[in-house]
Amino acid sequence: MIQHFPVAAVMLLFLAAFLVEIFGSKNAVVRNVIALEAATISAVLIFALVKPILIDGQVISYWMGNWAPVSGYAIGIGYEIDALNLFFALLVCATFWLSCVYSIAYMKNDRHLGHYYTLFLMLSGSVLGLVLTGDVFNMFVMIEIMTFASVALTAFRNDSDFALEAGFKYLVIGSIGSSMTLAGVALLYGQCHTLNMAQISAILAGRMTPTSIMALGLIIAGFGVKSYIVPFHTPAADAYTTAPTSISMVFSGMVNKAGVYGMIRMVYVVFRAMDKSSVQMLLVLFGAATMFIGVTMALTQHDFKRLLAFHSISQIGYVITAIGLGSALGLTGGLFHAMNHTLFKGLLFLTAGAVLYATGTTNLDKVGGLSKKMPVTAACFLVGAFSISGLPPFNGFASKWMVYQALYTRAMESGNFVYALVTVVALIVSVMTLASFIKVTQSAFFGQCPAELKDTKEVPFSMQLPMIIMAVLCVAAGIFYKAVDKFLLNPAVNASFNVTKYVDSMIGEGTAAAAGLENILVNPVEFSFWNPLVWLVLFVIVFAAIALVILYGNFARGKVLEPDTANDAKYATFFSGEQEEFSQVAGSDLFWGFKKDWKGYYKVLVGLHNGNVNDYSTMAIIAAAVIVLCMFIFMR
Amino acid sequence: MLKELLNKSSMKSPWIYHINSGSCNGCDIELVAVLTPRYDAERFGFKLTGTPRHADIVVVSGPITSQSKERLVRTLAQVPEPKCVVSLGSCPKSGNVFKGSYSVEAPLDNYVHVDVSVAGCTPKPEAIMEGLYKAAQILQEKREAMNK
Amino acid sequence: MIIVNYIASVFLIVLGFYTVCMKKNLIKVVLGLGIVDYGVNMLIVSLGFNAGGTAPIYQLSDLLNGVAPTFFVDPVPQALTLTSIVIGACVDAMALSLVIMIHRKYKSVNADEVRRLRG
Amino acid sequence: MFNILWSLFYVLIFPGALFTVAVGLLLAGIDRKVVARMQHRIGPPIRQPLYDFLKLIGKETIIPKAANKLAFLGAPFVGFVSLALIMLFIPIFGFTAFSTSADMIVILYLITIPGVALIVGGSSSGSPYAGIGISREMVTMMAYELPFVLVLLTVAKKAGGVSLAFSMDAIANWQAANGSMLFQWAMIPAAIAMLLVIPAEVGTQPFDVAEAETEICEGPLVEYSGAPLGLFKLNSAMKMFVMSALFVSLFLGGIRTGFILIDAIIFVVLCIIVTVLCMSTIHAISARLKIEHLFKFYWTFVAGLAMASLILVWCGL
Repeated sequence: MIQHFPVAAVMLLFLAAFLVEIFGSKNAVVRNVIALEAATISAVLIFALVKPILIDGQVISYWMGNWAPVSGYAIGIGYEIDALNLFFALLVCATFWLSCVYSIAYMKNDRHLGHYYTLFLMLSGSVLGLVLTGDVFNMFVMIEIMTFASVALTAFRNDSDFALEAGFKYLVIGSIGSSMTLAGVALLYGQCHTLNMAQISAILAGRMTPTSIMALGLIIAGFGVKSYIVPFHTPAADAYTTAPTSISMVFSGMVNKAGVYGMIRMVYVVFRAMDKSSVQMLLVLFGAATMFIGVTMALTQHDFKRLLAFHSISQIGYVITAIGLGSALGLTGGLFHAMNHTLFKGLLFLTAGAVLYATGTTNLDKVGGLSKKMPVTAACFLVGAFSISGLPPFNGFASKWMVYQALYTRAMESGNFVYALVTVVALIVSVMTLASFIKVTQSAFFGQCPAELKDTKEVPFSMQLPMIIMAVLCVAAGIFYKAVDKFLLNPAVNASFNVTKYVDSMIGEGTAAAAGLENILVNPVEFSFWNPLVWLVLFVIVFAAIALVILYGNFARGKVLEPDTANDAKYATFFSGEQEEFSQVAGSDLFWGFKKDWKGYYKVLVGLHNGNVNDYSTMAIIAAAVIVLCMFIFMR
Repeated sequence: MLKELLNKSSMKSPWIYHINSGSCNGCDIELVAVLTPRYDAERFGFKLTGTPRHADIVVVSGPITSQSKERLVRTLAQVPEPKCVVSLGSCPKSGNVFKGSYSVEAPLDNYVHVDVSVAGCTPKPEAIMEGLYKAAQILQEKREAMNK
Repeated sequence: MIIVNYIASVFLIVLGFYTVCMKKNLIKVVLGLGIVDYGVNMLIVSLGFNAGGTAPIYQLSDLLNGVAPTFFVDPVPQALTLTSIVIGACVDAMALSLVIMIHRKYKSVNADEVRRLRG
Repeated sequence: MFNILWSLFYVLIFPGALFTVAVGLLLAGIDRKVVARMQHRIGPPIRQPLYDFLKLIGKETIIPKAANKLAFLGAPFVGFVSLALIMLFIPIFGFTAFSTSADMIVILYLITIPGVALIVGGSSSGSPYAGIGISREMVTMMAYELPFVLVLLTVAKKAGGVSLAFSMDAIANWQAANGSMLFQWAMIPAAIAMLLVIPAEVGTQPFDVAEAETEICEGPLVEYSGAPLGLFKLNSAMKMFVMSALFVSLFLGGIRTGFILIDAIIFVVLCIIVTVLCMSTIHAISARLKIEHLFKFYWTFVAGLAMASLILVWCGL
């Protein structure tokens, strides 16, 4: 029974996609019910797999149409779910469910919502299929559906010229990536005469040929495009900005996680190339470039969503760096950061969406003082911002710590100075991330409220709910990091290092042993930097201090809402004695000193992001060529 | 006990905010002289702050020109309690040589309660020191009154 | 000789990439993407082709019992190619429709003019 | 239960909140006194920062209309808590309250929090002066973070436990075995860099662009009054102690008498020396920098020093 769950979850989403188009294009209630039901049921189906796979350690394999392997050769399309798949599937499910809830209120003023939900469900289904499948070509098909749906959703608000332009760029770069993946898959088939990942893994174990090296290079490039590492990131920034925010959240929460998943699955499981120092160095360098360029571009943005888009790119840099290290700690950190990225970046996109919904703009120079109008959104935003900057009680801290620890341990072990420099970059990027979120905090949520936003209202509850859920998850993942590591990360890490079980349950007992695949048991990461007790005591201190202040501080806050005190100069902002007036330090004015010192760098960088689709494609193709060449030169 | 400590320390650390309401700069220079090594008001804890929100003692110099009057009153309102107002030099007290001018609205007492007046054109730094010290004592009295 | 296929497919891929990178006209960019697709498809078909092989139409049991001749053209790549052609066609249609919409908004299909999102 | 009581003791009294506050106020007082003496003044009594704090507690707290009340009042507490926590991770020679394998990262991030608290608090007050102030504060933070990180990595590499790369305890043990870090000549540039990082982190004179009282009315603190302001002042005093303590345990460790009390006294004396050396002296002899000069200074000169040390250490020196 349970082995039908994964495929049912995928099928259900695709089925619902068509049902929405048939029945729901006119009626909003039917549409919402179908979409939400499908999302919920398929999420429940996936969550039902948690016990057998993550806790009992089973691997579920499923053959489409019962085309089981014949004499050790896989001939059908197989779905295979181990802890690694399921980890990503859970992220995907959580993301599309929350996004679906959020969409209902957020999108209700748009037209053609039938198409929206169709595409949304297709996107969800394809990403879910991508992470659950055990077949390389099926993976490619899912990537294509994903790209197709993403492009259509990016250009969904097609009355905006930006959306169309972003959709087109996304399509071009995305297709280049898909073509590379397809070429890689083709070469892999030519080498192994099978498309099943487990079998390819068994065949390729320890026997890399030039063809498979080429295939690995192409596939890394292909998934690099899907996870938007620099220099493939250019369309991502545009697409995240212009897509409806519920979709931006899906993009950063699951579409680029699909790329990360593909990268891990291919490098760790299928090719088992994670112990090759050239692959490690390549991924780490690309990751470092991604995080640095992403964050420095984000610092100059003055559009809320575009800023978040560049941060999304930057955080994926951390993930790629961490998984590129090929060590257990690195992969744990990478997976944890991927999960945290889904949580906090989804949360931040939702708050951006809430700001857009409430004020009609995401331009940071035009908003301000929203924290008094939208307290829930502001609180959620702060949680997300602190999480992404890695401040201690939140989840970003634990995962970033693992990334640094893995990087610097590797640097000390291998004596390679490059890794030490990457550690420095990672630490600096963290503070720059904080800086750009401070910019948003100051210019959107704090500061002064412009006159035209005086009537701003908090968003409806169905939009608040996903934000609150994600904020709570952010804090919980930071506090109960040990449970997360034990029940989610460690099984996934074990699954990606130990493929015997994966291969055996797919192809048949003994295949792995015959191919010479071995198991290395990975122990849970030993955390010792955190003692929840300390925090408990600290809260006591805080309350004691607050009590002290309340007792002796003589708080004298007038009731500012009353008319006579509203004009009381005592509670007005200090303007060197002038009458209070609107004066907001807007987003683009912040960090002037920094930008002045970095003028030359920004000139080059902004020049590279020139918006020309030809230049973007050239960058992408050159990078792909570099990846393939590096593979060839250094893998031998 | 803590209350006594608070009362005592309000005298020991009076922070000054200085408002120039059209002064000729003579008094301003003398006020700065008070903080220089020769007179060193910091040994009593005096410190110049940049914003009225931090201030305990507001030092007003100049004859209150009509342009600055509104700003002066608004800034004085923004100082948290307990606070002391010190008028520095003869100008804020009487208008001095500017008295009778169409643009001078001199006595500061018309707008706000002045606790200490330091007379002179310009007052000597020693006089300013004494005035500020008296203001600090008044500050402590006000602080004690706040508890009742 | 079958190597001609591989040379041709690589040539098509390179040509497609060249078109995507160098041609300013968005429609030509879309054509370039198509050409890349065809190149990759040709690569896949060539992988499964065995010169002189027969058509792969057998029962599984025949194959296992050794009744059927074992030298045949691999059917899987052909299936893959079909799938990939269909997907490619969809993507091209989508891209062209986007170009049409872009032309309406921007009054141009020149890549140098369709770049309002940058920096 | 016993464990909890010990934790409580660590957090509340030694080396947590109370100890940090006491030594922080002491250091701040000494700093003011030394600066005054250097300028040939008599200067305030050493207990002056305590008076300032108590006075501010006794004053009225005004919350401006434009401010977000929760963030405005909560920010200084958050900063206080994180500063009280940092001392738990810094070894006082042989003694660490919570010995862990990742102290450095924890310390690095916890030291960021008071700055963030200042920024969030200032930002929430809605004043444009605060807006400019937080911008400068953030740029300062980015400026000193690079040399700071480089120094930490240098020390971590020198002390060299591979699996305990970021452990402060490992560094303390290494110094106990091999003598203070400062006596390794390859570490001297890093030590100088660290001495220059401290004033920017604390925000004393040449690097106090964020709180420039004469040009932007105390920057982020412009709207603060009363108890929250007092807490912010207390935070900056505590930061003084925490940063100099970090310097002492990174570079001047290795002294172990076996008695925690004597250790602590020596530790505090060393902290005073560091404070006088890197904060009071520089404060007394220099004028405020401009923000872009500050950034350039840290990313070229100071980071260069730290990088030189890192490369030397990486070469095995």
